Amino acid sequence: MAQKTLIEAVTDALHHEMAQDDRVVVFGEDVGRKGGVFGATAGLQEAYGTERCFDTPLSECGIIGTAVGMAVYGMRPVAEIQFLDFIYPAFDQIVSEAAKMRYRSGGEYTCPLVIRSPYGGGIRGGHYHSQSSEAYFCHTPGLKVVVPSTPADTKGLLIASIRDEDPVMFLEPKRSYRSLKGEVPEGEHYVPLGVGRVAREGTDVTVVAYGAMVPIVEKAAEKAAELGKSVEIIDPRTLVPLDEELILESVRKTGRCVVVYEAPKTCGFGAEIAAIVAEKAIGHLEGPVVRVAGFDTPFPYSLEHLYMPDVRRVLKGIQRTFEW
Amino acid sequence: MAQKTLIEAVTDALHHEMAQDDRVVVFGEDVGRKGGVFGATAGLQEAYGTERCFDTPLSECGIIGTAVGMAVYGMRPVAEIQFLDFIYPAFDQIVSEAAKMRYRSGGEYTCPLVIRSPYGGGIRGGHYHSQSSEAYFCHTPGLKVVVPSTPADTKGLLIASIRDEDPVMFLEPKRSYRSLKGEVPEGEHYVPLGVGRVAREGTDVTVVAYGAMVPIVEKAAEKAAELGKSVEIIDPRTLVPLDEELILESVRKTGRCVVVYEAPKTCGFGAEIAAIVAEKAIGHLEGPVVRVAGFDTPFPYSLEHLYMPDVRRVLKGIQRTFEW
Amino acid sequence: MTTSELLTIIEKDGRAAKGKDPNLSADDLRRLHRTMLAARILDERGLALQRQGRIGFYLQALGQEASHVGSAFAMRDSDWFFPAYRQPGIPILRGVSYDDIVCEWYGNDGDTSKGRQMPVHYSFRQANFVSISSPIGTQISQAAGAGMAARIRGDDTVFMTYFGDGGTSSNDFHSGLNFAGVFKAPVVFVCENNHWAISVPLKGQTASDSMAAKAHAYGMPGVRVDGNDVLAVYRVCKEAVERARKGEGPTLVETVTYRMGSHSSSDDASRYRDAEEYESWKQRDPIERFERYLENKKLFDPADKQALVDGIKAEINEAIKRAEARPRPALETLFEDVFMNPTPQLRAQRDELLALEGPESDDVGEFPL
Amino acid sequence: MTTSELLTIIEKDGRAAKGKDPNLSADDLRRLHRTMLAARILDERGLALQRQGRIGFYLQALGQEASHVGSAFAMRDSDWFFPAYRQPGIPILRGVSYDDIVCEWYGNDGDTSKGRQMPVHYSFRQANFVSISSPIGTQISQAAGAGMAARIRGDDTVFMTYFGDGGTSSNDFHSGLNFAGVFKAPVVFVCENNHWAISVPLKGQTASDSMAAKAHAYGMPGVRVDGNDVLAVYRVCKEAVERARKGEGPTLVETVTYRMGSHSSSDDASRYRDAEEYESWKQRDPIERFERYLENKKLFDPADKQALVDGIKAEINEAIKRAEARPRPALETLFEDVFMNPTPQLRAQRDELLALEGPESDDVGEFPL
Ligand SMILES: Cc1ncc(C[n+]2csc(CCOP(=O)(O)OP(=O)(O)O)c2C)c(N)n1
Ligand SMILES: Cc1ncc(C[n+]2csc(CCOP(=O)(O)OP(=O)(O)O)c2C)c(N)n1
Ligand SMILES: [Mg+2]
Ligand SMILES: [Mg+2]
Repeated sequence: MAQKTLIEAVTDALHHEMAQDDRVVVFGEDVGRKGGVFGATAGLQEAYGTERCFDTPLSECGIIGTAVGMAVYGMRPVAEIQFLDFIYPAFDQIVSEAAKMRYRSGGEYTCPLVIRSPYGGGIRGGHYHSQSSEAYFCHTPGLKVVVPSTPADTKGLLIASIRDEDPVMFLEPKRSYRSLKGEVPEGEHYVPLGVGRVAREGTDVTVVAYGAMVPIVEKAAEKAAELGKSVEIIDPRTLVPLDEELILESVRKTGRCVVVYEAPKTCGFGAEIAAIVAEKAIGHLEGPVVRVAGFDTPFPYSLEHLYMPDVRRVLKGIQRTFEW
Repeated sequence: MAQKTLIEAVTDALHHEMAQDDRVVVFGEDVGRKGGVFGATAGLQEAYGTERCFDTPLSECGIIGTAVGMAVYGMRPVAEIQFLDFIYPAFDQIVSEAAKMRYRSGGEYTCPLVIRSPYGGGIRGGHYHSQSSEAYFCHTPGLKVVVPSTPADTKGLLIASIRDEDPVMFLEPKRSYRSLKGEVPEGEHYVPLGVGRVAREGTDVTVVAYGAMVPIVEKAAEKAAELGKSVEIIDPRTLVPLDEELILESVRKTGRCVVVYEAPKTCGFGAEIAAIVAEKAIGHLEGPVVRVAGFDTPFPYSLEHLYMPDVRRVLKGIQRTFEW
Repeated sequence: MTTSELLTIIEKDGRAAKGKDPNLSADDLRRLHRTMLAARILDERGLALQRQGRIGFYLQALGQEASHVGSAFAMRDSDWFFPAYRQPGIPILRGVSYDDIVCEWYGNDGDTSKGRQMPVHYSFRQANFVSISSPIGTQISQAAGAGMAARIRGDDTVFMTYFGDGGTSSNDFHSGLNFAGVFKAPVVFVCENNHWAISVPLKGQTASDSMAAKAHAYGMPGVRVDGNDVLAVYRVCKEAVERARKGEGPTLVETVTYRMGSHSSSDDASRYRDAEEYESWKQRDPIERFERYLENKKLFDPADKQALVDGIKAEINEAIKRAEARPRPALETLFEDVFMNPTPQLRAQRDELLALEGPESDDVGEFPL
Repeated sequence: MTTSELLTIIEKDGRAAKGKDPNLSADDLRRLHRTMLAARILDERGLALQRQGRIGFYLQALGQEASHVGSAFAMRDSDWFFPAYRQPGIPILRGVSYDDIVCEWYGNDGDTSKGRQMPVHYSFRQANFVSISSPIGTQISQAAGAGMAARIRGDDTVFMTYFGDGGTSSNDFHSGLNFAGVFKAPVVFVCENNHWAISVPLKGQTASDSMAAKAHAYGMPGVRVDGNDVLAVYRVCKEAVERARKGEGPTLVETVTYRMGSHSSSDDASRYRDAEEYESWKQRDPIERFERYLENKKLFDPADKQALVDGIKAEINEAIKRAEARPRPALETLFEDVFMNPTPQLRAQRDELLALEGPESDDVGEFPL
């Protein structure tokens, strides 16, 4: 297996699907000749032509509106939104149209499309190039939401998303784009949506984390081990559909739960995990369910390193589950 | 005090504020001559002229974009979005602009505006005239989110929202517009944001509910009383800022907590309440924290009565907190 | 590329303007007439049922029959529609049964969309009539996208999308026409300018001279046509459809017409608009106008009209009777079609609901818009 | 209301076209020149600091100095700007200090916006220069709204908003111009058409003949002007500002110019555009062109240029030195300005963070766009 960065895994998956299914088209701002501002679509236009990989006008509304139309007509559009912070002009098409097409038409029309977008902080992108808005999409019935944390999962989950019969939000942890390298299977590699993974086994406390928070939590787990606490890390991989059982099983075992996410704390996806645990594993809890998250402020520039959950905040969160 | 319906209380508050502050302007689709599709703005154009109460083109993006500009320039715009389901074309202006103006400018520019919108089901409005999307806004730092449940609160909270120095989402339970009547103080009536209320005192279980769910929960509480369970109902009134202490105090007293909301369950505001309880009152819990919510489907038309939390589902939720 | 003139064909006396008659066959002309009439009768019945409390909501196309039937008639059966909510004649033209239409009003178990949407928000897959949604304008950029897809695949499908004067203010009007212009998508954008968006009159919607003029901003032709003249609408759209099919790109067609009724069963137009305006448009009724043309051509005799109307009415009434006898969709359907396969969470929610005992809550309220 | 012609004033030889010279005073002309030059030098220093790793990001207006300085010069001090991110000359023109500008790049405790945004996203209240945001186009409808507000209040403030060719595709371009047209808002919409939106060339943005042509869709005049000709830009905008102030409504001005640099410090334009295009535009450099005009008028001697440049550079370098000596904003500022008063939740989060021990995480990564 080849070592690839997370962003190379994205490119790999796109190549693989474009080669095997000519309904797959890739478009967005700067994805053609430039190959994307991060390079995720590099080489696709050369390989598959300007009809199947092309630049659009500067309108997220138009990108997703046309993607919905293409999907309804039978294509497999993979639209790139340059930064997740810029997805809001398309919000109506996503939540009112893509998410509801199948339901509102009684299954007559469907909308199999993938919206890829880099999300999250840690690249000094400041206010408008750092947001994590996965919770908006998780709260919208009809959307699947995928957040890979490793290069291999990135490839396998992106392939599964493109083949999915429903709209998928595929959120790529841009902080890990180049900082994370790992083995990625060549050729076919399919990681089904809805199946989480145990990123690290442990016995004392469960930490649920996804995307760019997984490597941070892994570091914190090492530290915690030094302090005598055994951390189990659950990476759900897909937030919708959620592998609830995997999380509950772990919490029932450890009796403790921390959720780590970089979005603003209030109403973030971690609230959902905490609520599930409080409803279904309450009898096993030996401490409070703790959320370590972004603060309830817009994303800052100069103080980004204080805003984002880091090892010391994760450790503090773990520690709090032992105090009650 | 006069008896008023909830929607009359809206009109009352708008009249009151327009009369005493000429920076207050009211606009949106059909709010002028027609007085709004529900009649909330009836009489305002006659009273204050077409400059201060006017119809706009059919663009929520434009309504909120211009409202932001007005607020930045020093007005107090009160924009109506005809149905909350139609707010998404304005989502970018709300989350990227209104919510962030103060923060991103270091406090140099502010955005004191109110976005009023009828939300929720129960009027046979089907798929696109019934949604409850408060969680999106609660998850957006920089927005306040208000959901009144009684006519008096509607007036007092709307007045407080208009006077607030920050953007406020004012979500009106349309199901209660005419079905709910109550005493509303004449003239000045101010209910501060961030202070919840105990809608009913009880000792066995806390039910948190807001907006149109409060009357449903009140009915359920009556039934529960017949069955020997004493229900305390907490109506937070404002979801952001949240009167967390009021909820926690009640849960610490009763040891049980149910949250009722009509939005889709996953990542709804009830998840936040559950997460707070699981973090801060875990030691007092004597049962699971239960959410009674809309299902994780888009809003249906024919089966609306099954989709929305009703008395029997609330009772079932209450019952579940006693089983663990 | 003219935008200021207004193309008209059928003159006051029922004759076609010189050299402009599209010379449709007698069968085609009768079909146009019958479809417009059926649309109008359907609308009458729909509103009546709403007034009687038998269905929850209704929304008519009264006065706009020529606009949507004439334009749709320019399409092939394999072409696609991305409609708004005021084109009831299109499903009729495409052979959708009254049963399918009426069951949607009732949201019963015969509804092709399983009771998910309010009345008149049809979805008819077999007719290439894409699911109607309430948010204004969203279909516009979707039609552009479908057109782009057809181009990529080399299909010769043409797409027609409808929206009102209010719809031109939407985000999707702008992005849809812009994308279609850039990618030369085979799309005909039909703006049915009926002068009102609920209570907002045209001049409150835009300061533009016309809706057709907006086409220039996207590098495409814009054409204004008398929307109450079914032949003029047909002719303009036929040309636009042919341009699209030949790969010459999109067209914006503005059909100038009038909303003869209130916005919907929840609205009362008399509260915000003048009776004279209505009266002046009543003189230009599209069906009567077309009947004069047909009479001239000896294809229609006013004496036969009642029988024609009664026949259509009877068919619709039969469909209504059958629809009223059908039950609501089954409880389980609530959880279907969120995704192709339900998630574990959805299955659990369904099971919870199925397990509940006691009386269901009652239907509440009435639809206010 | 012409849209196809391109107004130019300064001819190749530096003379003003007959009858078109706005005849500005010598002081005004020198101020225009100095401001454009300062903007360019500021941009040079900014990019250099980014390349040296001393600031995180930079974005130049290279080649577009005439476009924004000329237009802004048509405004009164009490008028307001809703800018995009490529108008560094406006704060300079309005007397904002280099310290204020440079501190923003560093996001230090002297930054008027408290280190909340990336470099060049200024907010200068005292200059009526509204906080810049990254999402393309959002300022456009805001400017329309501010204009509506001024009309309602009877103020004679005029508003100018800037956006690029890419910005014309945004939702807010459409709604902003539409609202401004309907409400006759006193706004000048300046589209700086620099031919590129990152790597997307003009023809990939719209099929429209011009950006100015889009004005017709909103019932307002659209004017195209040579954006590298500071006098032409000034003249066109002056007229537009006066129309606005007289209550005659908005204007769309398209300044035809060129992005001489890459999109930003994260971009490399050589990967997607041809050197010849760049070379041809280099011949039309707006500052050199204006200098020829000044020379003709005996207001400028090339021999003095270096001293002028050195003077500005020295001022900027001093400001940089001072900015580098300043610390980051205090930790507490993270929680300020979310609302006027922090919520209990925010206070608790702040206290939690203050109570933490151990090393903070390091800054990570680099800005990729
Ligand atoms: C995005 C959005 N905003 C508001 C509404 C409420 N609404 C329904 S129809 C309508 C007016 C539509 O006017 P127009 O586009 O001219 O179509 P017409 O009804 O005249 O056919 C409005 C405002 C909506 N459905 N969607
Ligand atoms: C809504 C949105 N989408 C995408 C981006 C990323 N982006 C930043 S600048 C830019 C190109 C802007 O082009 P143009 O409007 O022509 O302005 P210019 O940079 O040429 O001055 C893009 C796509 C953004 N900032 N906002
Ligand atoms: Mg209309
Ligand atoms: Mg540009």
